[in-house]
Amino acid sequence: MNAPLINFTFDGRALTAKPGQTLAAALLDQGIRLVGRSFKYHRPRGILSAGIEEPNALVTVGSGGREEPNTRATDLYVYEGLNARSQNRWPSLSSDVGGVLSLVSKALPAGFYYKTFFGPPKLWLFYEQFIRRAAGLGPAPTKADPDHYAQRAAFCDVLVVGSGPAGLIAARDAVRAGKKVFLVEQDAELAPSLLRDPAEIEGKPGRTWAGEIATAVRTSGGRVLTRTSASGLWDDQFVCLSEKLIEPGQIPANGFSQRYWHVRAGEVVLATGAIERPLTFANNDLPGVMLSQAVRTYVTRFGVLPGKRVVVATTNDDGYLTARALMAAGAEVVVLDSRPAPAGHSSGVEVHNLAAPVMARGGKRGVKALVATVDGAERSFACDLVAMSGGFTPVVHLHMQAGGKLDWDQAAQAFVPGETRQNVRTVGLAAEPQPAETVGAAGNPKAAFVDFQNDVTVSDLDLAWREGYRSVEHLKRYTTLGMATDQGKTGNMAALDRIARREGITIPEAGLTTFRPPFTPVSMGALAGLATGEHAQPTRHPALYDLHAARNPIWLNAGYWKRPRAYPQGAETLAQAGLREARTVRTAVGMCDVSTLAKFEVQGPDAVQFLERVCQTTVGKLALGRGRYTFMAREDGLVFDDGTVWRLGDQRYLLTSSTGGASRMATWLSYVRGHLCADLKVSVTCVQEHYAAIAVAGPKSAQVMAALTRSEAPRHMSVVESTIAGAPVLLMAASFSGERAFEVHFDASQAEAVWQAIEAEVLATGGTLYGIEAMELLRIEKGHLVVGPDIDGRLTAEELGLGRMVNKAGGWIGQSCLSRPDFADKQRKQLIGLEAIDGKAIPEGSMLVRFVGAEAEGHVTASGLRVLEGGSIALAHLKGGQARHGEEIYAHSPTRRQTVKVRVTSPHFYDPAGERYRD
Amino acid sequence: MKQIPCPHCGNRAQAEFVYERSADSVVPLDAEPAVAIAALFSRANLRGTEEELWRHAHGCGMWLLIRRDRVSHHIEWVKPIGPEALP
Amino acid sequence: MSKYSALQLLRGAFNGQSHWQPAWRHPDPKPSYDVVIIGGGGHGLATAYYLAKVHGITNVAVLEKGYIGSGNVGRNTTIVRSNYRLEPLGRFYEFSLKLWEGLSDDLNYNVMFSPRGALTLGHSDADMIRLAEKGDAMAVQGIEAELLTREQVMKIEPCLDFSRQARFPIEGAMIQWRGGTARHDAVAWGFARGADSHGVDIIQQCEVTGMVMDGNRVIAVETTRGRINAGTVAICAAGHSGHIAAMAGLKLPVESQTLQAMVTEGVKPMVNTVVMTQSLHCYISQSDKGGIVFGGDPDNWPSYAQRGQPVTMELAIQQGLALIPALSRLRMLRTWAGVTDMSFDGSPIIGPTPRDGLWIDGGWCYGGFKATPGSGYLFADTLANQRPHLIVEPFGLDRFERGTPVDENGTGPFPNHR
Amino acid sequence: MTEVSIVELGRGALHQLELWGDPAPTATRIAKALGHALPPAGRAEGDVLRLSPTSWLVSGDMATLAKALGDGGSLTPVGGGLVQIRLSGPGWRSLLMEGSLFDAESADFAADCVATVLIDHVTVTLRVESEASCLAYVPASLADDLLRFWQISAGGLPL
Repeated sequence: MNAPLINFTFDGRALTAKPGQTLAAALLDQGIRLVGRSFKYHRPRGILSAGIEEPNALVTVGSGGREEPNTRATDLYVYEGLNARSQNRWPSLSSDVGGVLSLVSKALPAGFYYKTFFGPPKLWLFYEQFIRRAAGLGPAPTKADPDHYAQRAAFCDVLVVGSGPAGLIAARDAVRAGKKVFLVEQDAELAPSLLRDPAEIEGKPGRTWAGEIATAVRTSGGRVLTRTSASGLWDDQFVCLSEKLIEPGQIPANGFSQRYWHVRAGEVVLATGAIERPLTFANNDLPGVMLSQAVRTYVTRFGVLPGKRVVVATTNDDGYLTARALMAAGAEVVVLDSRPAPAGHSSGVEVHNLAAPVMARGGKRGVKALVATVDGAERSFACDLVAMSGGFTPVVHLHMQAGGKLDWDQAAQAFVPGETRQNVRTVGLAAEPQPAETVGAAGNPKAAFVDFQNDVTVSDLDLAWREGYRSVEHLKRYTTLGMATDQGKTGNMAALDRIARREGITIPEAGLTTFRPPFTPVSMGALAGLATGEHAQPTRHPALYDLHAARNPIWLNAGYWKRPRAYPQGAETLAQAGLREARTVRTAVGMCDVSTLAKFEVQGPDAVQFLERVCQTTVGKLALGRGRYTFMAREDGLVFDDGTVWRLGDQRYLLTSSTGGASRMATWLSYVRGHLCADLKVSVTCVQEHYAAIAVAGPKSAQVMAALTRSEAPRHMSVVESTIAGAPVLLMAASFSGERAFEVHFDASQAEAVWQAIEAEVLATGGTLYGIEAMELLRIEKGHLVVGPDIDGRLTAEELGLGRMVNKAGGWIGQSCLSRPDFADKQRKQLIGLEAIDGKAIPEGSMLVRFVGAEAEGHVTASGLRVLEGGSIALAHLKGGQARHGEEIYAHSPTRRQTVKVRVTSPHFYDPAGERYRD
Repeated sequence: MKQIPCPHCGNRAQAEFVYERSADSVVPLDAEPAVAIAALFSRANLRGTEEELWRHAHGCGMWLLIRRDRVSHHIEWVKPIGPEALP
Repeated sequence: MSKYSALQLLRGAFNGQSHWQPAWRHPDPKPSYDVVIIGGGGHGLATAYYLAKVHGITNVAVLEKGYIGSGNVGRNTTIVRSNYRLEPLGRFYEFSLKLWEGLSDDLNYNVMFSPRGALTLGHSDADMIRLAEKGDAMAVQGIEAELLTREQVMKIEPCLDFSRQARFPIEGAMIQWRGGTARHDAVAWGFARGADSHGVDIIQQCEVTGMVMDGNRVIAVETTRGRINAGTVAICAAGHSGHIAAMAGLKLPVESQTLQAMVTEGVKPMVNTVVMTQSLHCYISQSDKGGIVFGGDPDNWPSYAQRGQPVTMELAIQQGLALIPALSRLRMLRTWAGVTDMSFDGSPIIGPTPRDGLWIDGGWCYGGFKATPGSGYLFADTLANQRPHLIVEPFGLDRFERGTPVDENGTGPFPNHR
Repeated sequence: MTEVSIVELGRGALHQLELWGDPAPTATRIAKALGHALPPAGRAEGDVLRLSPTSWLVSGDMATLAKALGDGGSLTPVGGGLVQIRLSGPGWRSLLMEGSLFDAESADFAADCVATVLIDHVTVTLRVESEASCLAYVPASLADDLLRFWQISAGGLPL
């Protein structure tokens, strides 16, 4: 029975594939050999491998936001409608203008760019544009990705990476021992090596045997994942897996295209196999020169014969399996074996021993002949396919990522896993690769490629060595060896061999570069998971969010929070709305959501002792029902936050601090309580989100509160418990605006009722809602500080003008570090006010200079205006500023081309005596 | 990504924890200025094993003292810090 | 030293590029040097180069435990800029940036310094004010800075997400056009070749294992290749400063932490500048090979392993994808990590130590790469004259106990609070 | 697709109980009043859920508890800050593996087990109610975000 063929396109050409074929298999099946162009010289390239190690056959697939460049044709299963395009060529794959670079390649050896393009940086910038356009591989994507990527945790006893026979045996043994097993395979099929080399295992067809083990894994609570690559192995057997739920460019049925797994395993078994090594000879990069096992895979697994006259060039026994498979499929085969003829051995194929390739002949349509030395003499073999095997490189990447060491296997000429400090072991061919000989590079070194994708040749390695780049890391970085998308999976050993020969040392002495995650490239989308676009970071919605939203404010992203900035009426701009709101507060009343403030309940017999450690002000003297402004110093003595502290009960206090510093404050209080004061009888409970809070400010605020609570409003800096709209509230008479004002704190579940009651009363009293914009204007005029611009973590309480509030008895944290000598310097920056002499707005953030051209002596931290009278004012930090009141200087902003003459003043512009706080 | 045995929550992923400071940088309350300054502004910073203060920030929230090798990341032990607590 | 030029490359086309000489020698250590520099990274090699070239002090050894450039000079995100808020930092990094501008010619080694613009995005009006403040601080010091509107940013970097519902909406930016990137390895190699040509001995595979003291004076270092006497010992081993200083009995205001970075597979040009942001922790640029280079926060825990935390990188990628949604289908190709000296105010430490004859250049946090030429030049001057150069005076080791930190972010003494 | 239902229950009346000093005598009094001991780390019983070594989340009758507590600790209202979300159906464990690093699929995480964990950047306290459901206490300001995350994730759960 023939399954229906699958339709796809390659460079616009309509083609078909058999089910289960990779794109590479399908292209070879259709006789297409030229698939890509190399990175540097734009040399024509075909398909080298049949797996994830492919350096040459990279294509772009998908369209729109699903366009995926640099997709390996060997690791992409053809699906209906697949649209694949070749890359890095113009105007077309077969006539690529960039190919001229091949002709001048002699002047462009490794690292040529370090030796030329001198001159001013602008000149390099000019050359660089051309280099950048020529470099890069696939097209740059331009659209957002419409698909989802899941990120998922998993825990298992044993994670087996690789489902070849060794991995399957490990999985089976673990299941038998009662373990929960994860079995991971990067191929679409389990045990792909059994598809290449069918075998009977334990008396069953290999595939049946494999299927039974997979079933056992599943039924014992484990998982079997195909199309899944173990990309990184981190501390404590933490393994990241990337699972393709669909093929690149395909449209997902449920919205998800990949799943990225974070797996914590008790043990990791690496059955990662080995990657075949190419041989290094001239023009070994021609289309039609392929890895031997890959050829066998195409023949046996995919039913494709990539050539009819084949030279198999090998340094090991595995090449003979390929020769046999090819002959069985009807190809004419010659084997070139680098080793002497074994006695009494007959393989039934034409074999030349002591034979090694020197040069391939051919062009972009593929290889036509292979020139080889056979027993010292050069011979040419006409062919349309070369299947080469230079031995096998065990996949030790994950072992090395786990901190494992490597040993040298002389027989296999390969690095194999050594000891490791994690619970990780390697089995199968990754631990015990097949024996093979190492054959040095042959033929013209300028055309003998070691790193195919990056066009690194043997002569590049020689040049690097000659120039002193002899450590493997130098060699890699200088020549870009192993830095292409295949990360040197095929080519590194040939390079090491060359360098060891030049240096007169062994390969293990030459060493190896460190393997770092990922093993194979991982989609950025998968690494981000669902946290993309507008959900890249959570947005915090205050309890009153929906109420604001219904009133159509201009929003402000304040850290994670979404807060109303102003509630414009009609066509008002932000500035107009802010000023109107502020003026209404000054003349009548306004209400504002202040729910995001950090709030902590501090309770217990030792609450005062705790608070007087944390706050730089006194707390012990606070009478029941009273509150005060406070600020906190870091251990280095500098102020980092401020707020208020209220005595709600005999041993019960409420501490508020800044919104932006909330989590920092929570951590800090937790440290002081949990570590420095563990013996105190005190509890510190974060109630930031429990209490929603509304500030009501303005000369009519007491009237509003009285109406709402049907009782006299508390006096300034007093707190009472009351009820609004049936909800219990804490009514704190505190002001951030310079007006008589209240903060109403209440259980956030009562948000709607309380808000609506207050809003009705405020509006009925001629008041307004106000947002952050008005709040800023009001607080700047009053000279209240905010954490961030004004309290910037660089000044002491004294320098912020808070000196007289500091608890003289001491005992607060940070005190001892204030004894450092430079704090005595009166020329340190201090907080001051500024007023514009000619009324122009003072640019926030501008530098304070004595004259334009002088050095900066400070800067404007917050800029505002006199809300009712007009006139620009600002808060600023100025060197020695507290002694400079009255001085005229300039607020200078070169980036905004504004310079404003200002007078240094006290930072309190509005009601400095606080008379407006009295009813 | 270490696995950290929280004495209160059991084995948890490192991402739930926050490193806060090395144990040698703790400034005792009422420390003399010289002691405070030395603790705050110099570190052994050993290329080896040190004691550190961590917090199970996205778990029980408690402070922990962890003895750990800063090269291999191997954790020797984890001890709870804080007020007296019930099991 | 054979001169590098296009002509020489062309000559090579006809002789198989066989005329190139080693870029530096591989000498054995001599018993004694006037100056021994510990650390063959960018800073150590640059210090040696300028000591020899500017001050004529050529009896210098650079000791490197592995291969030169194996530390942070080869594990960063290659960004060069001088856009700092605080004056001492601006002054220092601008001095360095000026050296970058002539570095390829000076070294006769193309370090590919590419001033394609260091763009710092603002995501709110508050961000824009802070950017203006930084730009103004720069401009007052004579460092060019430009504020950009949202529309201007759109023209410069169209790949960014300009939609209004973006999680990090783009309100504008500040750009330092003279900022950009450089080829990191080339910096180490160029300085090495330059220093070597002036007679400096670059000694690789030579680890310092101890310091020999005579009273309070350091007179020699013990190494895996024997004792080497020194008139002056200079520590240029950021990441491992604390470990080295401990050999002289010193504790530093430094904690070693891991900083990771990554690069995607290469694509044709899509990111034109170096994209940073005022309120996020990721920075993005595109290499000449087409890979998108990504950096994020440090891992925020002490570690000497050149190995990061996967989740830290995932967080940086989440932010990066929010800024440039089209990055989603690119693939992360390679990650790396460096061990950084996190100082206690975010600024470097350059100058004398409490030990006579021992000087330090470290504490670079994540700002060391762009500092390389400036640090080398000014540290060389400091060593040659045995007093801190005026520009590095604010960065003395004793500033913490004096109470004059240079705290760019105002976050105080704990690196992980930054 | 694995079945899971996600229901937002809104805010509830919750208090945080914290003990200071020597907790033993207070705990004994409370146990008598509650009719059961304060649950140990990682557990819940009745209306009481252990949050940390020194704190519990409690609902129900506060008066009895407050009386038993005396001056051995504090009882602070916190319910306004937490939104409760119930995950139920055979897929709730599977859903909790999404965007998390905690083993909610472990058989040890059984009825009345409690864990505070990180899910999609949000710190969430989970209480297993029974094999059929799990209750999540989510910081109120982040509940919308987490709900959206769970709703999308539920559509892509593996089999």
